[in-house]
Amino acid sequence: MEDIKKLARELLADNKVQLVLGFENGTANRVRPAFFTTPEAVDKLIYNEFCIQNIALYLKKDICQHAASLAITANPNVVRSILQLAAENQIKEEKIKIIGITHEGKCVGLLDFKAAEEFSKTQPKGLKDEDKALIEKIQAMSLEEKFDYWVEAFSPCIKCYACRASCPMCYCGKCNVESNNPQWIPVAPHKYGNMEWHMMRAMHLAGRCINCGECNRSCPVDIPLNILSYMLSDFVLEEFESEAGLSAVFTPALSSYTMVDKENFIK
Amino acid sequence: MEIINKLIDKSALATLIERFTKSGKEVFAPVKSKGISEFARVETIQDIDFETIATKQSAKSLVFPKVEKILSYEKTFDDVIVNNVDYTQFPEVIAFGNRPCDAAGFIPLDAIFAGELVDEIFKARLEKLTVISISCKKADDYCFCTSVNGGPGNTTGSDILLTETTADEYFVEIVTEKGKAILDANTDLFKDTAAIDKTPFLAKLEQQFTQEVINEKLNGIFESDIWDKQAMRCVGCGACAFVCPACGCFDIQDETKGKNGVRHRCWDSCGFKIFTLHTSGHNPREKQAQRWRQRIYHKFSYQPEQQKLFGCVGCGRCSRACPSDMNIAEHLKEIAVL
Amino acid sequence: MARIGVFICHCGENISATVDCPKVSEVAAKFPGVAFSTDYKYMCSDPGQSLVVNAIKEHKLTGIVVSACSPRMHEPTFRRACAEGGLNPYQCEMANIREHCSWVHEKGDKTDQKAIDIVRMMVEKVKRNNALLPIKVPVTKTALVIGGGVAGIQAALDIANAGHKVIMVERDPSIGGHMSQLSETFPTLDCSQCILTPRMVEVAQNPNIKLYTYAEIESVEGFVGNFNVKIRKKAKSVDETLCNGCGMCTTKCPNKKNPNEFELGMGNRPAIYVPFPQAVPNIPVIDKTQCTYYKNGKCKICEKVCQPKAIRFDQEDEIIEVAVGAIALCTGFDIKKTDFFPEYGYGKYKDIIDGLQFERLASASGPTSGEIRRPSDGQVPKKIVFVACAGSRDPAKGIEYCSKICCMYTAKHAILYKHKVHDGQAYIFYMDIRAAGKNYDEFTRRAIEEDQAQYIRGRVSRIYERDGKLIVVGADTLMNAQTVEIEADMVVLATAGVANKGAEELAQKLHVSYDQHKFFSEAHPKLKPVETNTAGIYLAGACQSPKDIPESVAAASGVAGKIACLFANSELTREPLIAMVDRQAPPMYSSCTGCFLCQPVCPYNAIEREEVKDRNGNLVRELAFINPGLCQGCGTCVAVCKSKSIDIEGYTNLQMYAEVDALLNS
Amino acid sequence: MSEFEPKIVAFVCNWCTYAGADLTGTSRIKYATNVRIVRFPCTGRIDYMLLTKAFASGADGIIVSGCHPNDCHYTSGNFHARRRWMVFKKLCDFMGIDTRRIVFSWVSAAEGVKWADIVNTTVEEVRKLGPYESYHKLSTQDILA
Repeated sequence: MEDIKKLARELLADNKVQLVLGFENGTANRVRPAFFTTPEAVDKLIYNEFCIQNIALYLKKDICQHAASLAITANPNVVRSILQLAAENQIKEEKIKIIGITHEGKCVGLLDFKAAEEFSKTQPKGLKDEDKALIEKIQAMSLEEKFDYWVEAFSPCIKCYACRASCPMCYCGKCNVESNNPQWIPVAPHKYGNMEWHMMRAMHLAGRCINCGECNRSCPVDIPLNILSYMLSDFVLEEFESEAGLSAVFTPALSSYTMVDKENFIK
Repeated sequence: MEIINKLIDKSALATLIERFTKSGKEVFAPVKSKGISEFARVETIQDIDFETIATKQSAKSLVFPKVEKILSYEKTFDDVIVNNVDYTQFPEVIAFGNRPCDAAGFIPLDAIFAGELVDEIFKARLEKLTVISISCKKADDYCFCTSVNGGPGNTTGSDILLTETTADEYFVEIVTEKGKAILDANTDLFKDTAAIDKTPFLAKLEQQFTQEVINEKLNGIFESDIWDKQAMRCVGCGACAFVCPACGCFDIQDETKGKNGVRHRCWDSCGFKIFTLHTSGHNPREKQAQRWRQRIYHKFSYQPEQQKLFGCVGCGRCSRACPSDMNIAEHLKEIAVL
Repeated sequence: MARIGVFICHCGENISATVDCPKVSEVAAKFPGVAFSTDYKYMCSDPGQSLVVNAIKEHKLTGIVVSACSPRMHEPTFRRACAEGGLNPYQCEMANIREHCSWVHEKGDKTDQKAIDIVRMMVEKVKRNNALLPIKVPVTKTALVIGGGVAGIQAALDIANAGHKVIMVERDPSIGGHMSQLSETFPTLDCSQCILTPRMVEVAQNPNIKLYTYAEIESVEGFVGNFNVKIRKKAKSVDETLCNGCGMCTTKCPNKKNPNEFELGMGNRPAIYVPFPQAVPNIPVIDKTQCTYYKNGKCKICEKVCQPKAIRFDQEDEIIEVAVGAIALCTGFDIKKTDFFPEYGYGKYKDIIDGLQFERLASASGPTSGEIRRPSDGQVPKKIVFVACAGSRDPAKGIEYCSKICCMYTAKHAILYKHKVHDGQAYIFYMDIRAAGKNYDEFTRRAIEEDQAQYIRGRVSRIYERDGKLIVVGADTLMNAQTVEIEADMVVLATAGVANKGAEELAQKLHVSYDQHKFFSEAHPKLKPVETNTAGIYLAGACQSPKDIPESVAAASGVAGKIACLFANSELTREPLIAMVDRQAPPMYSSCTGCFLCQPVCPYNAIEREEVKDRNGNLVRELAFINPGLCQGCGTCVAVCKSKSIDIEGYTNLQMYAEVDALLNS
Repeated sequence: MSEFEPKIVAFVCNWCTYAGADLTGTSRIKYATNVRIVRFPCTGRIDYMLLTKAFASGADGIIVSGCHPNDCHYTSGNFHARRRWMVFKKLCDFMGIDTRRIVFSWVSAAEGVKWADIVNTTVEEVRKLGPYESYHKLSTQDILA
C-alpha cells in the first residue's frame, strides 16, 4: 500500500496529474471511493482486499471529465474497464495514469495502455466459483424453470438502476430505457418491465462486459444479474474468440463478424 | 388519544398474528431470505425476522408500492373509456415488527400524498394499514434516528409499539384508535401494566446533530461547494430514494396493449438526471451535486417549510444501500458544523 | 391529427377473387385515424390514380395506404400520385395484399383477416411517416483514374470523350501497364504494343486528361461527388516541361548495368532511363538508388549532355491536391513469385522463367528482339515445358482461386514458340483447360492441332538440372498417373496472378473493401460488378480479380459509363431513406455517446466523427455523423446503437414498433 | 372447438426474403394464413427488442429471414444480424425464452418455394407448441386486468 501512496503523492506533487482516484476508509468496516487532489490528502488513501468497487465508472463522471489529467488505483477489473472504455472512445490515454494493482494487491507501478494490455492478459477474470455454479445450475434447468427462475429473480428489482450507474460500460447519456418514442422497455418495475430491462442490458453488454460483477454488488436487492453477462462473455469468447478489456484498440464482437460465424441454427 | 400501556407475552403475540391472518388481514413483517431481510407477507410468527436492525427496503411499499395501477382505459373508435381503480376494495394490512423509524416514515409520506391534494389511493391504503412496531434493542453505524427527533422507542407513526422487556414479554404501548381497536378485539391476549421506563431496553444512540440546526444552516449554503464535495462519489443511482421510508417521488407511466392501457405510478428519484430533464434539453439539475443538494434541501428545508415536518427519519437505509458508501449522517454532521 | 386514406385495389380479380375487398375497405374505414377508405378495380390505372389524387385533396388526407400489390412493383407509381395530390411522396405506404395474401391463400375469413391486418399495420406505419426531401449532393465533374494500364487507359479515354475532365495517376514512369509488356495477344495474335501504343498516345494528347506518372495516391478524403485527393508526384529529377525526350541522357549515362524492370530482369538499363521505347510520356527518370551522382556526389554527365537543361538533381517529391467527383480504380495485378515452389527451381535455374518473362522473349521489342533464346546461354530451346497452374488452384501452397488467364496465354506461348522455333516441341502440364470465351477454345485447339503442343494432364512435382538439361518430372493423370519425365531446354511457369503490390494499403486509403487475397471487392458480384461499396469509387481490370484484356476493357468502359452517368447532373439526387444520428440543441447536442461501435458495421464507411466544440474552440464531444452522400440505408447501425441515437427514414423505430403493435394488439 | 391458430410475425429484409415471398405469390404457391410480414431494409436493421416486443404483443412464433450469406444487398448486414441472433438466442435460451418459437432462415429472392415451406413448417411447429402463454402472461399481467 505504501508504494501506491508514494506513487500517488509523487504524481500530485510533480503536477503530473490533478487528481488521484482511489479508496479511503468508509463507514464501519467499509471502504469507499475517494478523490485526492493534494499530496497531503493522499495520507488517507488506502488499498486493501475490500477495495473491489470498480471505480473506473467515475471516469465518465463530471469530476474526471473536468480534470485535465488523473491517476487511478487500478485493480485488474479497473484496468480492463479502462482499456474497454478506451476502445470505445470514452477515454484518451494521455489523460490517465494507471497505477496497476494485481488481484493479490501488489502494486506494479504505472501502466501505459500497452503495459496495461499485457497486465490484463496476466490477470484472470474475476469470475467466482459461486457464479459459475449458478450458471451451471440454471443451464441444467428446463425451459420453464429457467423462465420462472428469472421472472422471480428479477421481480424484486425496483429499477433504481444502481446496476447501470455502477457499471463503467454503461456510459450512455441517454439509456435505452429512457427513450420513450417508442417506449422500448416498460419503465415500471413490474415483472415484465424488469425482464425486458435486464435482458436489454445483458444484450448491450454482450462482448463488452469486463466481468467485474459490480452490477451484482451494487444491487440493493441482490439480483445475480452479473451472471447474465458472465454467461454471454463466455459464449462470445468461445464463439468469436473475442474478449473485452484486453485491448485499447478493439472492435467488440457485436460490431464485427466473420464469414464463418455459426449458422447451424438458421434454416 | 392517551397511550394505553399493556403487556403481551410471546405466545400471545403468536396468537395475535394468527388471528390477524385468519380474519383475512394481510400481515407484512421482516422476513429473512438468502441473507436479506425484507418486508414480506407472513402467516405465523415463525416467519418473522426479529433480529435484523433494518430491512433493506422500508415499509413504505405497503402504502406506496413500487408500481401502483391508478387507472385503466380502453380506446374506442372515437372515445376513451377510463376506469379508475376501486380503492375501496384494498385489503386490511398489518405492518408488524417494523422499527419506529419505519413507522415515523409514514408521516412525511402522508404529508406528501394526503396534504393539500389528497391522493385517494394512497389514503385508502394508509387507512387500511395498522402499524405494530417493535422498539430497537440494537443500532448500527448507520442509525441516526436520535438526531432527527426520533428514537429507538419512539411511538410516532405507530398504532402499537412493542418493546421487549424480558425474553418472553413485550411492553405494549397502544398509541392510536386503530391500535385500540386491536386491543379491544383481543383483550384476552394483553395484560395490564403501569407505564414502564423503556430506556434500559432500548439501543443507545448518541445524538450527532439536530435537524433544526441543519434546517438553519441550509439557509445560507445553497451555493456552497460542500455539495460538490459530498456528491463526488455519488454514482447517480436511485437506491437511496427507493429504500427511503420517506421519499415519495413518483413517475407516471402509461402502458398500452392495442386499445387497452393502464396508468402506473412508479417510484422515481431526484437523484436521476432524467428526473428534471426538460423536453428542450435543458436540465435545471444538470450535475449530480445539484441533485444531491436537492435531496438534502427537500428533506431538511422544503418539507419543514411547506409541510412543517422533516423528511428524514434517521433509519440509515440510504447509507446502507449506497454502492459507494455515501453516509447521510456523516454528511449532515458536516453541514451542522459548517 | 392523422387523416389517412385507404385504397383497396381489386387488381382485376387478382385480389378480389380471394379477398373481400369491399369488406376490407369497410373495416379499414373504422381504424383510428382513417378519414377515407374505398376499393377500386385497378388502382394503378389512370382513373385509379386520379381517385387517389382527388381523395387526397377532397378529404385533406395526411397520408395514404394503397392496398394492392408488392411495393416492389408500384411504390414509385403511388408515391407520384401522392405527390400529385399535394402530399409529400413519402407519405405513401403500400399494403401488399396480392403477393403476400390473395395469391397465396384460399378465399375465406382467415384471408380477409390477414388482408385487414396488413392494412392496419400500414395505416399505423404511415401515420408515423416523415415528409422527406430527396438528398442532393454536389458533384465535381472530374474523375480520378488510378492506374495507367489498359483498363485505366480505356476508362480515362471513355470519360474524357464523354466531355469530362480526367486525372490519371500512374505509379511507374510510363503508362501502359502489363499489356505493354506482352508480345501478342490471344486469341487473335495481334501485337499488343501495336494496339495499345496509339491508345497511350491518345491519353497523352487528350486535352481532358491530365496525366501524372511516377506518382502515387497519398490520401483520399471526402465522398461521392466530392473527393479530395492528395497525389504524391515522385521526383523524376527531370523537369518535364523542358525535356524534349531526345534520349541523350540515357545514351550517355555511364551507369548502365541496372536490372531492367520492364524486361523483368532479362536486360539492363541505365540509371536515368525511359522504361521502354514507346513510353508515354517519353520523359526519363533518374533512379536515385542507382545513380552515381546520388550515391557518390559525382558524375552529373546527364546534366552536361542535356541540351534543354532539364536535369534537376534537387527536385523533390511534390504533393498535388485535386478535387474529383469519382474514382476509377484500375491498379491491375502482379504475378506471384515462385519462391514458395522451391521444387520448381525458379531463381535457381536461369532457364526457368515465368510467363511474363516469356512474353518479353517473344516480343519484337524484347531483350532478344523476339527470338526465343534461353537466358542462360542464349541458345534456342528445342524442347520447352510450360507449367500451367503454377500456384493457382493450389490451396495448400499457392492460392485457391483460378488465375483465369494462364490457360489462354500458355496456349498462346506454345503457338508463338512453334512459330518462332519450327523444329521445337512444346509440352504443357495442365490441370484443366479453361478456355471459355469467344474463340478461346478454338485457340487452344489450334495450339494442339496446328502447332503440335503436347498437353499433359497432370502436375509437375519437381524440376532439376541434369547434364545441362532441365528435367521436368510430372504425372500424366490420363495415363494412370504414370510418371512423365521430360528433358527440357527451358521451362515456363504460368505463375498465379495476385493482387498488385500495395493494393491493401491503397484500399485502406480509399476505404474500399478487399477480399482475403487483397483483390478489391465489387459492391455486388452480379449486379454491381464495377462499383465498390464506397459510392463514387469504381473498379475495373485485374485489381478486382485476374482478368484478360477484353474483360478489363469492358469493365473499364462500364466504369466510364457509370461515371458519365454520375456526372450527367451537377447534383446527385438520392432517395432520402437513410440513417441519421440524433441531434439536439446544446447542452445535449445528441444522445450519441461517441462510442463509434456503429462505425465498423457500416458497409459504406458512411459514419464519420463530428467534433462538437464550444465557443473557445475546445472539444466538447465527439459524435457520430452519417454522411448522407454515402449512406445506402441498410440500417445495421440503427440496430447496433445502444442509446437508440440512430434512426433510419422509412423504417424508423417508431414505425417498426407501431407495425408490430398494430399487427398483434387488434 | 376450433384448432389453435398461432400468430406468426415475420421480420424480413426487403431485398431477399420479401422479394422471395413476392415470388411465392407470383408463383401462386399456397401457404398458411397465419403469418404477417414486416418489411425491413436489411436483416442488419432488425432490432432484437422487436422480437421480444412481438412476443409481448401476442405472437406465438417469429420468423426472421434475410439474404443468404454473401447475397446481402448491403454486403454485410446479414453477417452482423447472424452474430446478433447467435448472442440473442444464447441469452434467450439461458433466460428460458422459448427459442423454438423463433425461426431464423435465409430465403433468397428466388426461393419462393422455400418461403412457403418455412411459413408452413413454422406454423405447424408452433401449433404443436401451443400459444406462448408464459410470455403473454408476463407481458400482460400488469397491464390488462
